[in-house]
Amino acid sequence: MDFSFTDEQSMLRDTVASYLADHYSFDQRHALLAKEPGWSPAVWKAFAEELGILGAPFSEELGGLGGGPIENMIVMQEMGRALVVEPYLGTVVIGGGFLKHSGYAGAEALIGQIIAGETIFAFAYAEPQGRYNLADLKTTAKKDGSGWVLNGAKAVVIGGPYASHFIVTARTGGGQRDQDGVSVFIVEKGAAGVSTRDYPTVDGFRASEVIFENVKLGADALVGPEGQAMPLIEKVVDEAVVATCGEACGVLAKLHEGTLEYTKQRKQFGQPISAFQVLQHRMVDMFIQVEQAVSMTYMATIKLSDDKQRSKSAAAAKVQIGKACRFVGQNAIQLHGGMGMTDEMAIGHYFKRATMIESAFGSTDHFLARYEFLSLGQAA
Amino acid sequence: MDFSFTDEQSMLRDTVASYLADHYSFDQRHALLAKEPGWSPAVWKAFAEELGILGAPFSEELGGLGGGPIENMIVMQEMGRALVVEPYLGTVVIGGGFLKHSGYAGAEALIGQIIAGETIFAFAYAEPQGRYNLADLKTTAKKDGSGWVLNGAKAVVIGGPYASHFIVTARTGGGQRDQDGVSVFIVEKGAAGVSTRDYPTVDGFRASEVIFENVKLGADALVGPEGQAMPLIEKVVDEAVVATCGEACGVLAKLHEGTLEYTKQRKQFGQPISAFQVLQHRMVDMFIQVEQAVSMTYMATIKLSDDKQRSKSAAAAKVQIGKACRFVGQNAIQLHGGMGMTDEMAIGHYFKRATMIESAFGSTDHFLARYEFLSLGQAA
Amino acid sequence: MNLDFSPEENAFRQEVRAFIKANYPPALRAAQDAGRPLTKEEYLMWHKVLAKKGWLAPSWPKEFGGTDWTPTQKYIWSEESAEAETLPPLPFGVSMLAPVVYTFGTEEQKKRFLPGIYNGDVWWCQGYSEPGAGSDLASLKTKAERVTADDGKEYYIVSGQKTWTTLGQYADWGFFLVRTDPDAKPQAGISFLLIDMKTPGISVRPIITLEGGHEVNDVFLDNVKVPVENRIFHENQGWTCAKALLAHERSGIAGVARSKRNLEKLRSIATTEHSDAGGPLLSDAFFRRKVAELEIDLTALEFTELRTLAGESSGKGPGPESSILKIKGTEIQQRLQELALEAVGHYGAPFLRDLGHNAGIGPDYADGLAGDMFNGRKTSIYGGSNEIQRNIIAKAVLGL
Amino acid sequence: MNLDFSPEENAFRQEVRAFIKANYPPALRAAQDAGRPLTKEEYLMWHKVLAKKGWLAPSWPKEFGGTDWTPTQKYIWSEESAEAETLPPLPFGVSMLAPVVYTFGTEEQKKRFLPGIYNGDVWWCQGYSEPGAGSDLASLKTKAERVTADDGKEYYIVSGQKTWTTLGQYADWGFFLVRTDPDAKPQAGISFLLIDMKTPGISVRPIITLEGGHEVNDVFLDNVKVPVENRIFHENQGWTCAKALLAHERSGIAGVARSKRNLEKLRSIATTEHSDAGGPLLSDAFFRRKVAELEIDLTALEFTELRTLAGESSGKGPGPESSILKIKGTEIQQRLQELALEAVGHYGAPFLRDLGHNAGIGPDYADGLAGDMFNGRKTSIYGGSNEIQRNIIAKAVLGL
Repeated sequence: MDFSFTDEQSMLRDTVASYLADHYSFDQRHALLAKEPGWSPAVWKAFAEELGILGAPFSEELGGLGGGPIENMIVMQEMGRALVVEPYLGTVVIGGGFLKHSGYAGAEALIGQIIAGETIFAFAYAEPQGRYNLADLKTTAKKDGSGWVLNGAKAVVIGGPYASHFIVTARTGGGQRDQDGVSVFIVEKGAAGVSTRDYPTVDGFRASEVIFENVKLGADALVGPEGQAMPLIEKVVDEAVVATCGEACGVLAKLHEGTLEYTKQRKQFGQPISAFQVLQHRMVDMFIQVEQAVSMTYMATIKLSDDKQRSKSAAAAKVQIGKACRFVGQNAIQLHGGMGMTDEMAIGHYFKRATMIESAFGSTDHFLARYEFLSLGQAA
Repeated sequence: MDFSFTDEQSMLRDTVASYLADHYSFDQRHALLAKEPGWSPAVWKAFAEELGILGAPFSEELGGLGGGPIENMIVMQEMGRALVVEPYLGTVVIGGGFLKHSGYAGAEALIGQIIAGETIFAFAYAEPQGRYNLADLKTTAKKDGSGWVLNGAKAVVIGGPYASHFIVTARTGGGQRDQDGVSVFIVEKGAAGVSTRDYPTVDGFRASEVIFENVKLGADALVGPEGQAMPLIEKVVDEAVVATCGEACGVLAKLHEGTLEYTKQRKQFGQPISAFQVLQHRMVDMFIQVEQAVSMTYMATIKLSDDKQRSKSAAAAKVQIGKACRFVGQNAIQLHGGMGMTDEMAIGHYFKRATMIESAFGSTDHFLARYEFLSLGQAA
Repeated sequence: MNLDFSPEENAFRQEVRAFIKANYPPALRAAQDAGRPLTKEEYLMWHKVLAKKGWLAPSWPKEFGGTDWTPTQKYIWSEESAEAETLPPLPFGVSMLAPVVYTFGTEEQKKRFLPGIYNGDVWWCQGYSEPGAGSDLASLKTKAERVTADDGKEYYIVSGQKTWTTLGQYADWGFFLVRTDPDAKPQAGISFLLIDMKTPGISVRPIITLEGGHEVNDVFLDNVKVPVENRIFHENQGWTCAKALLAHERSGIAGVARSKRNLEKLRSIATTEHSDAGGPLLSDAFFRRKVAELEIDLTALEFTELRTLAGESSGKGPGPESSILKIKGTEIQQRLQELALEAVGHYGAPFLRDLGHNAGIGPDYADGLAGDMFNGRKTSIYGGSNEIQRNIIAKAVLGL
Repeated sequence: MNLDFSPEENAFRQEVRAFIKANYPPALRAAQDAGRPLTKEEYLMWHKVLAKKGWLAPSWPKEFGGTDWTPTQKYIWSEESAEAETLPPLPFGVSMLAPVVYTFGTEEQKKRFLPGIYNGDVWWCQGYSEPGAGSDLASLKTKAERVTADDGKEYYIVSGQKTWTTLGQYADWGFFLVRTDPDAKPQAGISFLLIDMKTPGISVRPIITLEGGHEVNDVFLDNVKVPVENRIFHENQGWTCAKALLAHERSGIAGVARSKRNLEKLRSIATTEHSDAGGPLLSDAFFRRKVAELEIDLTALEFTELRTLAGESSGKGPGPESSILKIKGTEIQQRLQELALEAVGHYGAPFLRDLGHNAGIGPDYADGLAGDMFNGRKTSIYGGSNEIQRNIIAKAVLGL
């Protein structure tokens, strides 16, 4: 057992942190989000070329840094600390994950393009009716010669406006909620029949409603096994969930640090409000939540490579993270008093991100149910 | 709308309170419980003859005080404040309730005996397998000429050792958990085939395991409609639940008052511990819980006479009381520190009673489920 | 003890319901349904109807326009208003300033200011909080020096900064707490001034809150000249007015009727939304349970408020016990907002303000729920944070 | 970063498991199964086996009998011990006093006292708390005056009262904090004395705790004569020893392995018990959820402890972060006790101590669960209440 980081991993963290400190301050981010396109292709380019982090979890043969889940966690943690909206999760973790785990013929080329910052993925999986059930799909892909015809609507595709490609889950068979009959496709955003409605999200990202209308796909659009892609999807989503937990660790740390700092400065009734025992204990409870969340994120990150424990650990970590996001986020605002309610202070923006992370890929209830199923078996 | 008590009601409260202050102090109770029979027939006699409170909820024609649920609440609240183990609940509220609501032919005579303190009831409803489901019954009563033969085992019959009669739920038809086929009987404790194993409970009461082995009952043992007694049982249990909420209000008030008093006296780090803000806020939260519990108890008491709202209100009140018992009880001990852990201080005894009330007639989960069913309909 | 309404009370309820139905302005209803910020005119539409009817200010003494209703009638009025989702009159004039004026003001001040409040002709805003003083209101620094001007009249020259001034961007007048004696103890040197917002030296700057809205403002005062007769009550004794106002601010804050209405909405959303298993979300065991627990909590709060009101009608004022209503009321409101956001799943994320309502992205009821939840965090902060409320109960009720 | 055990570590686990299986005293197992309070002899049975094997005190330095195990080996040891439900050696000598003796004692004191602790020949008890001083340990009043006796030797004459002395009724010796300088600041005038419990002037009185058990005691000292050479470390510097001991007391308190075992038991009970609907209680949606949430909480605590141990093995001692382990560890233990009591429904009520275990009243596993829950409330009080632990974190970790 060992919880230490290698020198390379520490260096990766320092590299990302120092770049973001210089190029992604709160004010720089604020300016970025205020104008179109609402994200920074320049920062993305720097991630690819200057920092090389878009290859963090890919093998060296593919041009990557030879890392894996731990490297994803390290990068995501820093993304969380700086509230980065650029699509590391969608592109490297999720897009990269599908390419790595599916045995996809074109994987090598596409991973090269990811690493170079040229291809950007967004994950179009959720549907308006489906809540957090990955298999609840009305989107269909029908065989058409050697290729496919795609029809359907995807909801709240995070990073849709930044993407060059969508990864799309669709039904090639089975009923609306069946595990069988689910397949995964790569669809170019520019393909005929693909339309999007773009909008900002409450936490500063951009997202799209995506409509597929008789979109013709080649045979090579299929990623993973036809109709049997649920295990693949679950694996990649587990990785995305744990990477999001990593991001949350960064967000939570900033919420806690920011609150400590503010309460030490802010004076009421002739003393810093950090002197009030009730607020001290609140901050201790926030601290405990942050520490527990970090512990669970480490655990789940390490267990991503253990196929037996992977899903259960990811669900447990997301539960812990979800609870921490709510408790730490809400109390950070409360302890900032009125100032926490203003757009001009960073703390509210961390709170908004924490709130959205709480429901990312599923609410705390969703992941509790998943954990129970995996740990205790089917309910009555 | 009106929340005030009548002069008679206030007098009833004062009478009970002042009697218990003189005859049921913590030390007197302690001595009482330490030796057989573990309760005081003399106190019971005084309730009947000196105070006349065993007739509180019965009409004046029957020799009672002409009160109802509010009078029960008032008496039970004082019972809670003094941790009285004598069976007002089992005898007056439950026994009396079955007699009042069933149209039972012998009701008048038995109510007279209750008021005189001569007949004491214990409610034998729970079974080892049945948890809190009132209809989950293996005990059977089979027709035998004009009478019945009773067989079965009842679990944790509170007040069993004090009782002269049991009120017994039994199946006269239907399957183990059916609503149909449930009947209620009055069984003399001394009847042939009735045996009991008596023991103390963790909160100072006495209870029995009761076994019925071919107990022959006359036709007049049946209370309420044959096989269709569930509505009657539910009505009486609703009344018992709300009366128990009343008792809890007394217990909770003492837990809160005792904690306030103790923390004002107890010094640590050179000041009374009541000066620490964290403990102050804890006591405020305890106070809020107590106030909310009292509000709900008033509400449910008033709504006992509204058959449409009765069960839902009783369930809601018990949920609130159950949560308050846990929060207030546990924190009372915590704020008493080591002293709260000792048998010689009263606070621990209130905590134990609060803990048992939390699960009386069903846990908080049980009453939440019942509330949901009544408020939101059947779950998926 | 009973909870029944008398036949007269039931008749009153019918009257109220019919009046609202017949007179609620359709333009205001449409604006509310569209979910966008209201205009100044819209804010006042219902206010003016109520003023004309004489039902604007049930709590005021009869002589100044109050309705002389019983506590039960007031309770019925607030229930029906919430049920019909009417827009409550802005509190700044009606609920906050007016009681100070009719309690502490001179006859002349009452005549001068109460009609404008009642009729909605004058929009008032509050100048209490300052950047340095949050819950510690008495530490305010805005100073007012008394001078005799060239016209021979006496004025206060007021300078300083106020903040969290709600809807101050529309205000005609404001009521301000200012320090008139810098050497006295914090609470002893404060006066209560009414200031015309058009006076030179006043500027109002928007504060954008975290959900992106503009409701609150900073107000800067730079040598603002205020006639002495605009002071309510004695010089240096404004804290007495401030305390009275704060107690009033707290007492309505339980918001039981509004929360009941929002609980209905939540149930309706959860009936439409699907659970992961595909059925209605309200059939999901855990979502049901959260709704049920909230409903029970709200019932407990309702009956605690009724007990408080009963105590009030029998002579006790809105005492420190009302802090319970503030604490539980805001906790329940916030919990409702959290659950509504939870209920809509993915569609909690879109921020559609710039696209307009009914943009067709997700269900209409989902739009703005995240913003409501973010914005709702303020309720446990303002009006004396919930931590301060606990301090008040500890001291005033528990004697700690 | 990895969580794998090496082949050597897995072999060690097998060795430990086999040793426990082969050597755990059957009489002790039977006594534990019967659920009654243990006798003095039973308390020491496993202790003596471990002492003979050399595994009694893994944390001690090798030279005094420690095992020199890695943190991972210690972790495996505690996992296997919990899994097999072995009775941990009494902490008073092994975990509390011994580190003070080998850290602060003279060579002679080490030789005199450590073997008796190790072999279990001397039963130690703790004389720290006093009736007036709970969490404020430093305010203790038991006084020790230094005198030269007729035999020409120096003694302390100790008078006062100690309380919460666990299992003091069996003790041969006790370690006591006493005030040797009444004029110094609270923490400065304290000394750490070892006292033979047979010395004239000592009396032990039982304290019955709320669940009805007798585990703790009052200890009265009336002019008790203690040789000066029984003092550990310098006069008036006993607080240094006390602090070291308290930190040690906290670090084992997470109790992860024991809680895992108790969680298994809870799952087993909930598989046997029925829900209201008749199926296994563990299939009830809400009971399942509570179990699942607890399991996740416990996993988080486990990995937080592992991170702390990792930090420790890389040089950092058991720091104030270990207060987290105390807080979360006790919360989880108490929650487990509550859930177990909940699980058994009506059969939580019987108090069967006087009828003996296996009385046939309710299922055996239900007997004593209420008592465990009542008694378990102490864990968030002793060893520095959880409120004090939060004070420690606030000050030492957060710099507040």
